[in-house]
Amino acid sequence: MFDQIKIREDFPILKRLIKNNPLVYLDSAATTQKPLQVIEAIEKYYRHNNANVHRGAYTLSEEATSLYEEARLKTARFINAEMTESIIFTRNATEGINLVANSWGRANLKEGDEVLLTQMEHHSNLIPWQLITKEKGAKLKFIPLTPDGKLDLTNIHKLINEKTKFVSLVHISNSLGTINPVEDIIQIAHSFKIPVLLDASQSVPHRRVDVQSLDCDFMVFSGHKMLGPTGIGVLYGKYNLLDNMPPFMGGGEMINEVQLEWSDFRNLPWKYEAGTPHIAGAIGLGVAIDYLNNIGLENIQQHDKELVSYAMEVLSNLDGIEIYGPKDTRGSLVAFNLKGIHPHDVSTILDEYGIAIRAGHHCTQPIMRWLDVAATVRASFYLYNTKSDIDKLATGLQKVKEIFKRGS
Amino acid sequence: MFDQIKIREDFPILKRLIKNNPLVYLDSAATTQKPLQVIEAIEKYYRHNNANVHRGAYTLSEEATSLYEEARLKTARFINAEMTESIIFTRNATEGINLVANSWGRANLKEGDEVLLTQMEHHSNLIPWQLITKEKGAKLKFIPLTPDGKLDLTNIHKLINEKTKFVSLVHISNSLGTINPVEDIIQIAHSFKIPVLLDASQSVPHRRVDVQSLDCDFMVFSGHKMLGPTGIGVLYGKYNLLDNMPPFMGGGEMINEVQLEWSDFRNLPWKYEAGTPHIAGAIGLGVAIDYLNNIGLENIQQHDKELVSYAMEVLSNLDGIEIYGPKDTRGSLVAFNLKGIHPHDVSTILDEYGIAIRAGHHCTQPIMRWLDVAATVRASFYLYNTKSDIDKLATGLQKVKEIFKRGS
Amino acid sequence: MAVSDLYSEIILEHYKEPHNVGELDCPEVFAKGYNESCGDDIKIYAQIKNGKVEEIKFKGKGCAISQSSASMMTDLMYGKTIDEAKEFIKQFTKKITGEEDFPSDSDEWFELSALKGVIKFPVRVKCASLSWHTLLQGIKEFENKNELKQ
Amino acid sequence: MAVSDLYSEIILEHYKEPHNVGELDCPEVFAKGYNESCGDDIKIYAQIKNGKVEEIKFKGKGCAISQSSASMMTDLMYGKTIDEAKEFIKQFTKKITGEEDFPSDSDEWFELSALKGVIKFPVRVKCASLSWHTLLQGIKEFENKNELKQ
Ligand SMILES: Cc1ncc(COP(=O)(O)O)c(C=O)c1O
Ligand SMILES: Cc1ncc(COP(=O)(O)O)c(C=O)c1O
Repeated sequence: MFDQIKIREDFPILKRLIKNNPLVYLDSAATTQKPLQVIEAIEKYYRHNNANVHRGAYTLSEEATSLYEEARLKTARFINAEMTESIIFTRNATEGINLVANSWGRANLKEGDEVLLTQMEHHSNLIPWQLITKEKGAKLKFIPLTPDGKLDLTNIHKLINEKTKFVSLVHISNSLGTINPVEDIIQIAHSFKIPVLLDASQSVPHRRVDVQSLDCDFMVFSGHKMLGPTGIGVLYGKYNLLDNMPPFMGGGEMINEVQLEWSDFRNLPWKYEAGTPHIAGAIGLGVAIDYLNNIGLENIQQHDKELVSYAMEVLSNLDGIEIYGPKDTRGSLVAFNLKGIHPHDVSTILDEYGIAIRAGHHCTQPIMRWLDVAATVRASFYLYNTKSDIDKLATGLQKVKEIFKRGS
Repeated sequence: MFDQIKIREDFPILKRLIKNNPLVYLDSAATTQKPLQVIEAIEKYYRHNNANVHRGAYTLSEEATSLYEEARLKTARFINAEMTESIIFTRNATEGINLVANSWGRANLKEGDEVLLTQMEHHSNLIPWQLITKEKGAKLKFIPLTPDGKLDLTNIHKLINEKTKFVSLVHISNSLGTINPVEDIIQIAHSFKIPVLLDASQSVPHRRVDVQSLDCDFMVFSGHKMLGPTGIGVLYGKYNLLDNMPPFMGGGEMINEVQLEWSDFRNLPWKYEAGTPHIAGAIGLGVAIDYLNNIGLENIQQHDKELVSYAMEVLSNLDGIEIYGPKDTRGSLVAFNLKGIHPHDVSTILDEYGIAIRAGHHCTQPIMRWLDVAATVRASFYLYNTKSDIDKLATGLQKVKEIFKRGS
Repeated sequence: MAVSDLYSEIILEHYKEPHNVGELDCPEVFAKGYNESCGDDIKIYAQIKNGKVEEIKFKGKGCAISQSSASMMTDLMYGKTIDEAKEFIKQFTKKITGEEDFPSDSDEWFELSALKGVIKFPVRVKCASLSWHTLLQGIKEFENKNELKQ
Repeated sequence: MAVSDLYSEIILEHYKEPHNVGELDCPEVFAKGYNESCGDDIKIYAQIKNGKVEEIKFKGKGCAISQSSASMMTDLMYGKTIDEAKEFIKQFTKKITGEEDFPSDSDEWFELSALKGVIKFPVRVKCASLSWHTLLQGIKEFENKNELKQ
């Protein structure tokens, strides 16, 4: 499918030994590792082209500006945005959602209005809406879950009604792996002329996401979850919506005329990018996108799919394991628990074998409550993972069980 | 004073040729160049320690977390903050001001209240206050300027009164170089129990700034203006103020308990750091701080001072130059115009000689209006600049004048 | 130090069958603790009689480290005066952060020293300390209340 | 290409003594332009008579490139029909972005080709184009108004 050995060579961290074992990194849903190409692009920028953007008439500043804007163009093409002006660089997915909740929300929500989320939202797509609906006296509603962790759309036509003003939902769940039927929900919402924000943090890195064919109104994702640097994320928005919203933050780079008492805001996308942006971050994200395009998102999706199927198969064979989320298709992660063993203990023991795996609520406490667990263990995969990583995970889990078998 | 040659060796970009001339970088007030130490720290992080912070129980995540929190500690020590919890990592100075304007401002401002700024604020310390005072029906007031570009404190006791609820001002002006008597203003404001925010973007990189001895309530600055990476900035705030303000953005990492309808926010500093932070950026900033500490801020201040005096002397000798701002002490920058020549033309011509200099309004349009000019040329200096850079600037300006002498 | 030493049999026994689990009605000492870094929580309840801990219970979810620590801690608190309890918490904090060694010749510390392995796992120190800190907080609130009454 | 070619004598002459500077009362065509990347602005005023540009003025602050370009542009607009003006702007845009060469054998383009040097300075292309784009915007608004009247 693709040359796994060559790909792994691109990721220097994979050569690290953790407690004398080679690193088995299974936490890409939290953040991914970075290929040399991205690391070197950042280095090159600081060594050769570093300058502030947009306002210098000298060579370095022109270079920095065109590298920065080229990254925006790459990002626009990557998600098939209709225009580059629709791409706002943020710190991360979280900031993108906060921008929309504050800017769109404060301008449009009023008492009695409803914002519809789902019960499987990441805290990042929950708390901003809690804050703004509370401020405005609006209400939150939630699409519930079916027992196997999918969205229960039975009552969707009641949940989306004339009171609903906004729908915000996750594309692929980071704690269940569920792939949501966002096309259907967008279509229903649009029939009420309700804008929809997609939290694509777990989908954009792993599959082709086309904002025009999905027809979502806003979409957010994080660079650090798709081989890019930390501190850079993306908010996509339809031009007309973004253009009509008030700015979120004020400052340099985002204005035309400034008087002491008022200001005239600049066009998109700069209106939403106040202050000096994370120039190196955007450039690094652009190179990460090049890298993903070179390998091909279809290949990555196929690879992830095979790994997840293999993981489901291997892990199901372990005694006393409970796997959460849909049994059929799912994003490239598996969340589970070993009976009677707390996830943090699992993670600490696996770390002794070089296996980096997440234990916790994965910023989705409502799902933990729904699963009636304190926390889960989550293994998540990306293009650099191999079946052998999963075998090592299975062996490690066996060790965990052996250790816990004692003392009884 | 300090080994200039050795310092310049640390900055790879200074070896670059621009149009066949060695780069003379005179735009450090916009953003500074980065030493190898910072570039390599970022690289090292991505090659060896990259993981998400705060929630992983595995080695990489522990390492990333402790590197990130160590950077916070270094930052706290650098400005002598009373506790590390007072250090919030933001994208840049601009975000810090927006955070306070939104969080403190929305919770505390009401109709008729006044917020006091100065006429020399950067747009970043003006527009956030325009937005929030407009929302709340509050008013902006401005400390005016004396003819030589200092704050005119004659009427300060009228400007600060019982209607005043907040004072926000720049420590060192980025377009005039004025060093403001912030201690005095803070003292007057505190006598009315009014909190004061200091925009220290141009001071923290260049001199020792001690938040406890200044007794400011909030302070902001940007990493990229002090040898650090892009995308990372700092908001300092007194614990009690920060602790009592509502959060700015909501998301992962900033909560304790999350129910569908409400959440319980985490302690400082995490309450204000929603979502995955710019981990590599914070680490890079920490290393930049190490670098500055190694050289010694007192040495840097002395060096800057000598350069500015020299620049003032050399530039004053040019026919037809007008220099703006105070004639006595000033920050490490000189803003000026050549009679009859537009700043952008100056900048384009200087670029031919490798000289990177800023032309424009420097995000301070109200000052341009006050100076009654469309724009200015600004040369700004930092530890890697030499007197020879200033000589080259003077020669370059002579060339500009020659070119413009033709055609008349 | 192998990870199986961290998960010693003493710890696993206390984890699997923790002592003093439960709630008390109208406890004089009560506090809730929360481990921000992993989401574990705990509630501690105690009854004080004649200045001494007469009864103590805890309830919470958490890892083997935090549960076993709470189980052993509650065992050892029975009969202690407020001041003894506070001193004991202080001592434990010093040991678990590696500032002082665990005593090797003390009955009271015999079981507790099974937690020694935690020192090498900095993120897990919080797990081991959670119940202790929570009890301390409860005691302080209890003392404040009593002061106010006087 | 030396920077002194960018600042040729033709350009400097127009910059120092720009033609057609001023305002018009009740202009039929009016537009304001703003160069976001450097803060320059311009206002353009024109009177149309019998479908042709009868008078045209501009006012603004800006660099040698933008001012000389506006000066030459306004000179050349006199007497042009609306369609000719639009076509001329289109042609200029192609030349200044380097898409097409400046004609070497045309009187009309003789002075304008002094702007040729700008092509090598991408950030300055906006300066050279500002007055042209602004006029185009003014013409479009003028046409819209007239359509509405019909
Ligand atoms: C005085 C002052 N304040 C604020 C800023 C804004 O900094 P940033 O763009 O990094 O947010 C700057 C830098 O341009 C500045 O000089
Ligand atoms: C589904 C989902 N939404 C939002 C986020 C938040 O991403 P970030 O922390 O980069 O803002 C994450 C990542 O943790 C996620 O998985």
